[in-house]
Amino acid sequence: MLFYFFGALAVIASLLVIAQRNPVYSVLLLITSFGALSGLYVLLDAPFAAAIQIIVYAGAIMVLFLFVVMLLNTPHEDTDADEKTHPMLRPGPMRFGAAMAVALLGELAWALSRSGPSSTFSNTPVTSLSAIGYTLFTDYAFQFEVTSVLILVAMVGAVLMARREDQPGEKR
Amino acid sequence: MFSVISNNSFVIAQVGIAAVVWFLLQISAAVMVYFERKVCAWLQQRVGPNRVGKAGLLQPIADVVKLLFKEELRPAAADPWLFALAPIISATAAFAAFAVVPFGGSTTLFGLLSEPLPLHVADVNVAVLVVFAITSMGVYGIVLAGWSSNSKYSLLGALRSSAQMISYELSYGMALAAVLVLANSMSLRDIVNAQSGSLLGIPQFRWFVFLNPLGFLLFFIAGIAETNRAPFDFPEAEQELVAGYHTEYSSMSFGMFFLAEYINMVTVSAVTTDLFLGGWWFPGVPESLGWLVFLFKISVLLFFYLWMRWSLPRYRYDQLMSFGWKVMLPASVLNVIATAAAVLYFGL
Amino acid sequence: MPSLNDYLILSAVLFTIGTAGVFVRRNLITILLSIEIMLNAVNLSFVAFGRAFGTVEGQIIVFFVMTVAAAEAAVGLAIVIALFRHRESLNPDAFTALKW
Amino acid sequence: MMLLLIPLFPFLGFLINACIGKRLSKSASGLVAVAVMVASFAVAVTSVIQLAGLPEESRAIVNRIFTWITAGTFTVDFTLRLDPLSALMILVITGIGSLIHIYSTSYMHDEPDSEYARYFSYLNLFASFMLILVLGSNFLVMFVGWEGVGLCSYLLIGFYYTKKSAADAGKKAFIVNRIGDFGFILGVLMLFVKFGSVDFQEIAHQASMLSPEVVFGTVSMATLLLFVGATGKSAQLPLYIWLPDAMEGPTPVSALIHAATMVTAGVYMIGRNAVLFSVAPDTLMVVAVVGAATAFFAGTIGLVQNDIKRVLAYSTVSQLGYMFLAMGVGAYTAGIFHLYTHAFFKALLFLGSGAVIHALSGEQDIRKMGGLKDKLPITYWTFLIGSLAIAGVPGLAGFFSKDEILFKTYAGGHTVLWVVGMLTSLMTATYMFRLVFLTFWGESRTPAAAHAAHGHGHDAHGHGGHGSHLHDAPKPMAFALIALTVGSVLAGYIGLPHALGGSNRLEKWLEPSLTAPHMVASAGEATRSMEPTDVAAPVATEHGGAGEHAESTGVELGLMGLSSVVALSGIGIAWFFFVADPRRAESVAQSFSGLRTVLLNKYYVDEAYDAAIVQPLKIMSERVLWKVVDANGIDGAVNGAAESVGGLGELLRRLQTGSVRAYAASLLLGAVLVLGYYLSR
Repeated sequence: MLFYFFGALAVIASLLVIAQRNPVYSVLLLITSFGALSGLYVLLDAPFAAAIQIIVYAGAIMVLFLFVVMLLNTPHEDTDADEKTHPMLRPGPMRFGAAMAVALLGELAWALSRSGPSSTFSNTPVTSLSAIGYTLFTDYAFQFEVTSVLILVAMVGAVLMARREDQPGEKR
Repeated sequence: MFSVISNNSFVIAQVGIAAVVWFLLQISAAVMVYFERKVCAWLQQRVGPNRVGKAGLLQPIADVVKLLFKEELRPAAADPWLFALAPIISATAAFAAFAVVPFGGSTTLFGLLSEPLPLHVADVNVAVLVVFAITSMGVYGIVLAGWSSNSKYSLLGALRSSAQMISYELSYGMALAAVLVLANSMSLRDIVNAQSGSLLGIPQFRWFVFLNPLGFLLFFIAGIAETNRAPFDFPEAEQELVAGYHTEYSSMSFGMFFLAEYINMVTVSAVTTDLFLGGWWFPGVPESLGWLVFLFKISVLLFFYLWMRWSLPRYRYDQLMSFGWKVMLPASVLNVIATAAAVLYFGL
Repeated sequence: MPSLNDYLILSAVLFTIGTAGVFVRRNLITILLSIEIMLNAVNLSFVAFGRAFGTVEGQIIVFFVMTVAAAEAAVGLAIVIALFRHRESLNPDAFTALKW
Repeated sequence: MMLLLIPLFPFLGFLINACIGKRLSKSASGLVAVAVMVASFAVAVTSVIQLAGLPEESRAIVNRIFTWITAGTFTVDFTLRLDPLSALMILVITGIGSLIHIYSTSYMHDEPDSEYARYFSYLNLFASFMLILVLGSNFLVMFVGWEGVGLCSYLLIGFYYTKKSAADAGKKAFIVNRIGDFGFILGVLMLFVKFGSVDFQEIAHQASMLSPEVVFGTVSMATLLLFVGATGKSAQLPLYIWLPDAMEGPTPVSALIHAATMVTAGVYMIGRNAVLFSVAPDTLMVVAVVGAATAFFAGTIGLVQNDIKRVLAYSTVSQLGYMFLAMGVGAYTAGIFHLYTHAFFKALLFLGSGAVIHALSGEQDIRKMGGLKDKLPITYWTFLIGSLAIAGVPGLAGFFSKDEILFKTYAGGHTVLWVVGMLTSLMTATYMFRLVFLTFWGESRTPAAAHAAHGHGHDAHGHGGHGSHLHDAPKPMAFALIALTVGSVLAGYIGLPHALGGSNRLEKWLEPSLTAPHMVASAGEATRSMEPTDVAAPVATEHGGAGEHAESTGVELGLMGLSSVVALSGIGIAWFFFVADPRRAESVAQSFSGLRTVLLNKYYVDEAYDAAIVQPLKIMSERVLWKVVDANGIDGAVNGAAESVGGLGELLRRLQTGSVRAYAASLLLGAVLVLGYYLSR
């Protein structure tokens, strides 16, 4: 049913994201996985989350990524050609990190198994936007403002960093 | 959340409506093509298509046939998957957006149904957001088309259009927010019904275009930019980049972009109607005939589109951008604030 | 009807995929994408919890996470562009110099 | 707090001249310096008068300024104590000091403003430290002054620091003094170990309880070490070598520091601890012998020196030897008495020589002088009187003091030492008058050209400008000279011995300081404690009744006659050789050329020290300490530390790959471990 459909979609898409050598495909697959997630949000009676998932993530952030990919136009990431001589830069850490990731998965599964079986969602969902908005602008008003400041800072920083120097490539 | 009443006849009717809407949208594209050329001709003191059928009425069919029988070309360097995917995305987004747009009150189809059936494909309590989301998806079709066809014209066109769409999405959303404040809901149906009140003593005349004219203006302009129509048609600026993002496309895949463009126009017009022009409400017209009113209003807006395209010159790209960021966005933000203040003050 | 645990397991899987992606990819942009995957996995668990406890906080946290993610993406991509200007590469191992 | 003002005034002057002296005009800074000295003198006089008003048993003013050191039971107060002995000293220091300051104002007048201010700031600082030295009521306070004056003497000897010889002389003085000070501080420590205190009164009190050490013991060792310090400060054998070189400093400095005050610090120190030294006969013996030897030794060198100031310098050393001789034979009063008179006439002589040098714009070689008698009358007469005084001509200050020393020595049974003393006084008269005759008598041997030539580089700078016309001492100098002349004539009369119907008021005056404290009531005990040693006998006589005096009067008178005869004959010898017929001197010099060169080269002592100590030290420092210890040992340690840190950094650097994924991996590892920990418990 829908949950498993969306779940499978999300997992497969994500796997393909990191299995791709071509960043453009990665971005698109990630968008797919986001779509699946927003579907899951819908199933969780969180239409607002679903909507902004699409609007903000898929509609804005991912477009940004796609932009950068196209701008730099490096479709295929360089292969093992430039493995560094430095021991720490050999594929070792990658494998180690991957192993760690798997270990993390195992631990999370363990934790869930310890928490015992959980019931299906019984209590009434909160779908009304007004409720969310109300909480957001009363209890979390301060955090909201801080976030806005954060975004402003990020914007300035991004503009500053992406600005081309007078003579590009001069700093080597 | 899909408010579908589980009843066979209703299900059938619902599906029927969906099918009708889908069909009508395609027809509308054809009609739009015809009228585009006719209006263009009238504005240029010409006759326009008049050979195929009576007054060239069959011209769109001829066009479609031509498209269908053209050869499907794909550049060797193009990325096959994305090249194929791009037009589909565009078309899908265009069609999907209309799904949550109500286009009339409820009808019993002359007593065929036991209960009134609301005229829409699907009603979502966050319909506005859904429309917004889907239109924002539309950009991918363009971007991918431009990138996958691996041609500089296409890429430039794609980058331009996506940048343009993202920039104008902001003011688009802001103008929309003002309406949400007025209607105090995100469901398009609620919004429409919120405009059925009386204004200046005239019933069913409480349209937001009167309450919030600036919002309407902003929304309309942003909508034009969203649909990449003249004078903001940079993605396909013939004089600069052959045909923009669909330079490399031919035959039916090109037709899909073509389709998507016109359906987008229809969708935006429909949304504008719902948001500002009182939807299917018109003084003195019963709700049962609302869909006719709705059709009429959409047509008026669409005529505006054509009118502008053939009378206004294209902007320069930097002008477009600075206009979007330095005029539209501040104006729309101000509009939201002012509207909210007014709502609080007058208790509208 | 899926239970909370199902969502949590899904979230865990996605998170792990993201984590692994950070390590197995040799392309800065892909790594950023993997981080996005991780963020979304966490979002999913938040929403699921919110649904389970019948509170709005779940979605509100998602909202905040998204804003932060937007900021992160903007800055991260700006950095990527700047780096790419200096070395014609997106390989994180090409930027191991501790000072420029 | 009155006593505090005495050293405080000069210190104030030092501060003013040191801080804003550069911006002051010469007259201003000079005025400041003189003013503070005079003020200090005034305070000293008033406090001494106040002291004199006190009853003899408790004749002391004590000012405890603050608690300096507190360590467990051991506390040292910064205390100033005015008793008869220190009273005498402060009068000498502030009085003569003021005169010399006045003299300096015109003597140094050709210095640039900043140098002028620097000079006076040093001079004030010296006065301040010297006063602390004499007023200190315990060893530590005294040591502060002791070191301070050493510093000032270093600064002032090297005043013309651009001149290598001056700089070297300063260093030499400082280093040699350090050697002495080392002994001094060791002695102080030993005393502290022995008596558990560094306070003069306390030590004297406990020492008076002890019976004199017949065999060499702790007290003897401590006192001997103190005496080492004294030899350093007071230029006795074997540490006298710095004093002649100290003449590189400005002449007034030589007068104040290296004749009148600082060099007598050692004598004062022994006098201050008279009771203590009396308990250590062996040390006293050493002191006496060293003193006599120094006196004779320096005298012989003085005979042949040609630099006017060096002659005076050696005579100073010789006179200091006299003082130590006195101390050694237990004639503390006599020693102090000679110290006091010597301060006057030796300062006078130095200032006189300064006037001559001033007039001759820097000329110091007596072979280039002569015939100045008419040109510089004031200088001549004052200098002459000073010479008479030091030569011990009856009626003048030097006569009484020196004579008393010789008498006490003789009375003490030290015949050998007495003979040496006699010979020394003979030589004293001879070289002094050789100086007088060569400088002032005869025809002028001053090459007119020499003025400009020698004008620079010597301490009376820039007198070349004055051309060749000679001018007598300017008013301030003349004033100082005359005042000191009066002093050197009359100073002796406060210590007029009984033999001449005087009642040796000085002896009475000094008695409380030289005997054990709180013991005037039971003076008998103190006396008894000193009886067994013949050395202490004179001390005993000082306390004993007039009976002994009656017996010794005859002897004393005889000795007086003898010594005056010796003095006159010395003058005669000088006249015979240098006035009657200078060629005789030449011939003698020829016949004794070997001896003469030895004397001219001061017995090659400097060379000997250089060969025996300096060179080995240099070689040691260079070959071993520098090339081996420093280069390998210390540098090795330092570099080794640096390299080890660097190596460690190299290791840690392997972790700082700069590879984002490496960092992320470690991060993730941490996360996994923490999560695992919390799950597994």
